Amino acid sequence: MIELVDVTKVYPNDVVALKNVNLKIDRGEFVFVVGPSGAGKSTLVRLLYREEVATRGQVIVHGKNVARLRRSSIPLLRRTIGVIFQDFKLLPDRNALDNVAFALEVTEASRREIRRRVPAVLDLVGLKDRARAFPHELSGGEQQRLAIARAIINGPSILVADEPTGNLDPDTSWGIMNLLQTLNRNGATVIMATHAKAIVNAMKKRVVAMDHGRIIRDQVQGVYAHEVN
Amino acid sequence: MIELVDVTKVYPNDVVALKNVNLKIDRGEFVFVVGPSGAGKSTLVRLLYREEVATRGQVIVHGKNVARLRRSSIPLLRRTIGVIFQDFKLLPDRNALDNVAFALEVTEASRREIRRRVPAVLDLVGLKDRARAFPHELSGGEQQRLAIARAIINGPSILVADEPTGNLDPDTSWGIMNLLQTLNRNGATVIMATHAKAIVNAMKKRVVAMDHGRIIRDQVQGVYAHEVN
Amino acid sequence: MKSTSLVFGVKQTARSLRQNALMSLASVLTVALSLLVAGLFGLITANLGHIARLAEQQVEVTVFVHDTLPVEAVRTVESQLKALPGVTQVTFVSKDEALARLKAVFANDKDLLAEVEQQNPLYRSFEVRTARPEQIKPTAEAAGKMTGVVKVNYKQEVIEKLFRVTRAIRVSGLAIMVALALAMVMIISNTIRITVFARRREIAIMKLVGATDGFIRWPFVCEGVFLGVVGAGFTSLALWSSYSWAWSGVQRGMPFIPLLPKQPLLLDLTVLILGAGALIGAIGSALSLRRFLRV
Amino acid sequence: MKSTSLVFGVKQTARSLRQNALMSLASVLTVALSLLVAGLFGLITANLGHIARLAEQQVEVTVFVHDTLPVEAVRTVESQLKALPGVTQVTFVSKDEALARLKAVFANDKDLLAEVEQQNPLYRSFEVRTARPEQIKPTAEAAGKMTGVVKVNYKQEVIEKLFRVTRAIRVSGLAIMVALALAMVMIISNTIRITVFARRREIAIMKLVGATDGFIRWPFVCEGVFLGVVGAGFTSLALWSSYSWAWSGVQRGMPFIPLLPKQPLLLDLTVLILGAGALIGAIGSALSLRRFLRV
Ligand SMILES: Nc1ncnc2c1ncn2[C@@H]1O[C@H](COP(=O)(O)OP(=O)(O)OP(=O)(O)O)[C@@H](O)[C@H]1O
Ligand SMILES: Nc1ncnc2c1ncn2[C@@H]1O[C@H](COP(=O)(O)OP(=O)(O)OP(=O)(O)O)[C@@H](O)[C@H]1O
Ligand SMILES: [Mg+2]
Ligand SMILES: [Mg+2]
Repeated sequence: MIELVDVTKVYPNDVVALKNVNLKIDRGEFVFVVGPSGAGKSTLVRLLYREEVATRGQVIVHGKNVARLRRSSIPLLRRTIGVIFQDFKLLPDRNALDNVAFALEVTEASRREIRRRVPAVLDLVGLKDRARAFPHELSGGEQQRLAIARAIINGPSILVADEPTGNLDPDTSWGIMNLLQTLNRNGATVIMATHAKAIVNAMKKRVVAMDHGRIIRDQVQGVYAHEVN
Repeated sequence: MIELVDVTKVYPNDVVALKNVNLKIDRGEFVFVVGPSGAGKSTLVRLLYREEVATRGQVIVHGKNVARLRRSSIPLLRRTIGVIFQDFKLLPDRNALDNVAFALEVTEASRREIRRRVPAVLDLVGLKDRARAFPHELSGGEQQRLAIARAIINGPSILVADEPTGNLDPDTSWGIMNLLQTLNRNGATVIMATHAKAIVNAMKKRVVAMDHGRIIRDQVQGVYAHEVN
Repeated sequence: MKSTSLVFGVKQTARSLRQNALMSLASVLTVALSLLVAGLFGLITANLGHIARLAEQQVEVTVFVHDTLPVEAVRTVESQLKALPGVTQVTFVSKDEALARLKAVFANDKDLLAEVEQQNPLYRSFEVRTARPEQIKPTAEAAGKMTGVVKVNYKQEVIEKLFRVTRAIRVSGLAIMVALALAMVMIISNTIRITVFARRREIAIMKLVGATDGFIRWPFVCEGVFLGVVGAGFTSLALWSSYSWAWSGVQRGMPFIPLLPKQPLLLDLTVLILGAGALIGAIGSALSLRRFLRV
Repeated sequence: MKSTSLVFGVKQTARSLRQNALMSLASVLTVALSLLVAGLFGLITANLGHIARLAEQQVEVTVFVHDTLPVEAVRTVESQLKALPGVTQVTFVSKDEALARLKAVFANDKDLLAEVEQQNPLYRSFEVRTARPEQIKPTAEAAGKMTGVVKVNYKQEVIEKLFRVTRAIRVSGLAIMVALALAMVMIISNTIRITVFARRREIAIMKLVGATDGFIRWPFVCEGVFLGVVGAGFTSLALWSSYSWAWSGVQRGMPFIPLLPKQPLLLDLTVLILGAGALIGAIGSALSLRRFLRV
C-alpha cells in the first residue's frame, strides 16, 4: 500500500531531512512514527500526500509513484489520505462546520450527504457546541479536534496524523486514540507521528523510530523508546 | 504580583470562558494551570498580558489593573511578560534569528546587546543551526522552541507558557522544563498551561486545575489529576 | 462541474466577500475608479473625434460661375459637380444671397457695404462638400476645369491646419485612451493579485485537502467577476449622470459645441465597461491564482 | 526614537519589500500608473489653460478714427487709449496697412479689391488689447466716447463664445484634474490598505510581543513613502519623456499650437508628483494601520 524506497529529502536550504529511508506499510496497519524534534517525521508523512516531493528515491502509494502523478491526479490522491496537520491548517475564514464540510465539498459530495455527515463527525470529536465558531475563536485543543474531524470526514483509506494530541489533555487524547483505532479496525491504514510516550507505550502497535533523518528502529508492538534509565 | 478578582470573561459570541475566577500568584511562584481542552486556560493567561480584557472583575499585574492601563502603557506591560503562545505566533517573514531579535528590538535594546544575546538564547533552546531558517522551514518542535526563545530573551519577570511542550519529544520537553525552572529560580514568576501529565506530576509545583471556566482545585505541590483509577 | 461545486462556488464567493469585506470594498472602489477614469476619457475622446469630424465636414470648396453663364449651363455645372467622386452636398448661392452673407460679415462696416450694394459685384457660386477632407483638393481641381467656372476657392492653409489638428486630436486621444485603458487594466489586475496574494495560505490549504485547481479557481473567478461588475456598475452610474449633466450644461451654455447625443453612446459605453469589468475580474483572478495553485 | 529603532525601521522596510516583492511591485506599479494618469492630465490641463489664455489675449478692440482727424489728435487718442485701465497694447494701423490686410483676406476676390483700391475707403485705426478679457467691453465703451473716434469694433459674439469655451475648458479641466487626483489618491491608499490588511496578523503579533504603535508604524510609513516615491519616480520619467516627445512633435508638425515650454513645467510637476507620492504613501500607511493597531 505504502512503500518508500531509498528516499532522501533535501530541502532547498540544504537541510537533509531524510536520508535513504526504506519503509513498507501494509494496508490496515497502525504505525507510530517517533523521534526527537526535527528528526524528519513530518517530512516523511508529507511525502505521502505529496506536499513535498522526494529528492531521491521512490514514494509509492496505492501502487503508484507519487512523484510521477499527473498534476490533475494529485487531488485524487489527497482525497484518499486524511491528514491531521501538525499546525492544523484550518481555513481562517470558515467556521468549524464549513471547515469540515470543505473536505467533503471538494469531493463533490451531495449536499444531503454533507448535511448528514458533518455534524456527526463534529459530535464525534466533541465540537458539536462549537460548530459555528471560527478557528480563532477555538481553544488550541478544539482546533486540533477540528483538524481531526476534517481528516476523517471522507472515510480515507490512509489516515496521516502528525502529532494529533499535542494540544489535548490525556482524557481527550485517549478519546481521539480510540477513534483512530476504530477507524483502523474498519480498514484504514493509520500513520501517526507523535511524542506522546504514554500513548505509544500503551497501544502496543508498530513503532518506527527516527533520528536525524534515518529510521533507527522499526518494531512490531513497540514502545516509545528503549529506556536507559 | 498577579491577582484575579472575581473575573468573568464572556467572548463576543456569548461563550463564557471564565466564571468568577479568583487567583493570586506571588512573585517567583511556579504555577501549572491544567484542565481539559476548552476549560479556559488560555483565556486566563491572555488576560494577564491584556490580549483579552475581562468582562467583569479585575486583573491586577504589577499592582495595576490592566484593564485601566493607558493605551501607551500596554506595550510596557507586555515587555515584562514573556509569552509562549499556544500557536507560537511567529512572524512568517523573519528568520529564527530575527524573530527572537524582534522582541529585543521593541525594547530599543542596543545592537550590540542584540547581537550578543540572540544567538545565546537560540543555543539554549537548541536552534543554533537553524538560525537562518524561516518559521515555515522549521519542524513543529523547532517552531515551539523558537517561540520559547523569543519569550525568554527579554529576561521577563513573568513568564507565561501556554502548552510549551505540546510538540516536543520527552527529552526536549525536559530540557525546556529545566530552562523554565532555572528562570524561575532566578526570580521569574512562571505560569504554565499544560496537558503534560508526566511533567506536572514530576515537578511537584503549585497546580491550578480548571474546568468549564472555573478553578476547581488549587494545590501546592500538586499533581495533574486525582486519578480515579 | 457538478451542481454541488456550483452552489459551493457561489456560497464561497459570498463568504469570501463578507469575510474580506474591507478588501472587497477597496477592490470594488479601485475597479470603479479605474473604469471611471477610462470611461470618462472614452467619452471625451469620442466627443473630440465627433467635433473634429464635424469641423472637417464644414470645410468646403466654393465654385464661382461667370455672371454671363446661362441658367442651363449653371445647371450643368451643378450636375457635373454632383457627379464628382466623394461629393456629398452641392448648394447653390445666388448673387443676392452672397450679398446678404457679406452684409452679415461686415455688419459694422456700413461704408463699405453701401458701396458694394449699389452694384453687386459678387458671383453666383456653388458650395461643395465632400465626404472626406482629402477629397477637397481633387474636387477643387476638377471644378476648376469646368466650363463657365470663374474660380475655385478653398482655404488650403486653414484646411491643412484643421486636418493636422483634428488628426492630432484623434491620434493622441486614441493613444491616451489606449494607454489609460491599459493602465487601468493593470491597476485592477494588480489589486486582484494583491488580494489573491493575501490569501495564498488558504489556497495552499485547500489544495492539501484535495481540492482541484478548478474547484479553487471557480469561486475566485466568481469573486473577480462580481467585483468587476459591481465596480463597473458604479462607474456606469457615475458616467451616465455626469455625461447627462455635462451634456445639458453644454446644450444650454454653449450650443455651438456639437456633443454626441447621449444615446446610444452611453448605452454602448455601459455595455463595454460592464464587459471590461467582468472580463478583467475573471481573467485577473484566474491568472493571479496560477502561481499559488502549484502546491 | 532611538537609533536602534531607526536602523530597525530601515532594515524592516527593506525586509518587508523583499519578502513581499510581488505585493511591493504591484503597489509600485499602481502608484506609478495612478500618478501617471493624474500627471498626464495635469499637463494637458495646463496646456489647454495656456492656449485658452493666449486665445483670450488675441481678442482686441478696433478703434477707428475719422479721416479728417489731424495727426496730433490721433496721437492724443492713442495716449488716451493707453491710459485706459487694463490696456496692454495699442497698435496703430494706417490706411495703407488696412488695405493691405483687406487684400490678404479677399485675395481671391480680385474684382472687389480693384474697386476698393481706387479710393481707399478704410479708416485709420488702433488695435487695442487688454490684460483680461472682461476689460474688453469697458475699454470699447470708453474709446467710443473719445473725440475723433468714428466707431469701435469688437466681435462681441465671438468673444463671448470664446470666453464661454475657454471658461468651460478651464473649469472642466480643473474639475477633471481634481477628480482624477482624488481618484488616484484613493486607488493608491486602497492598494496600501490591502497590503496592510494582508499583514494584519503580523501586526497583531508585533503588538503582543510588546511593540508600541509608533514602532510598528514607522517601518510601514517608510515602506509607504518608498513605494510612493519609487512609483512617482517612474511616473516622472514617463511624463518627462512623453511631454518632450509630444512637444517636439507639435513644434515640428503644428507650430501654430502654442504649448507651454518644457521648463519649468516639468520640473514643477516632478516635484509635485514626488511629493504627492511620498505623502500619500506615508499618510495612507499610517491611516490604514490604525484599525489593526488596536490589539
Ligand atoms: N520547508 C522546509 N524547508 C527547509 N527545512 C525544513 C523544512 N521543513 C522542515 N525542515 C527541516 O527538516 C528537518 C526535519 O523536519 P521535520 O518537520 O520533518 O521534523 P519532525 O520530525 O516533524 O520534528 P517535530 O517533532 O519537531 O515536528 C528539520 O531540521 C527542519 O528544520
Ligand atoms: N476568541 C474567542 N472567541 C470566542 N470564543 C473563544 C475565543 N477563544 C476561546 N474561546 C472559547 O472559550 C473557551 C475557552 O477557551 P480557551 O482557549 O481558554 O481553552 P483552553 O483551556 O486553553 O483549551 P485548550 O487546552 O484546548 O487550549 C473555549 O470553549 C473556546 O472555544
Ligand atoms: Mg513535525
Ligand atoms: Mg489553550
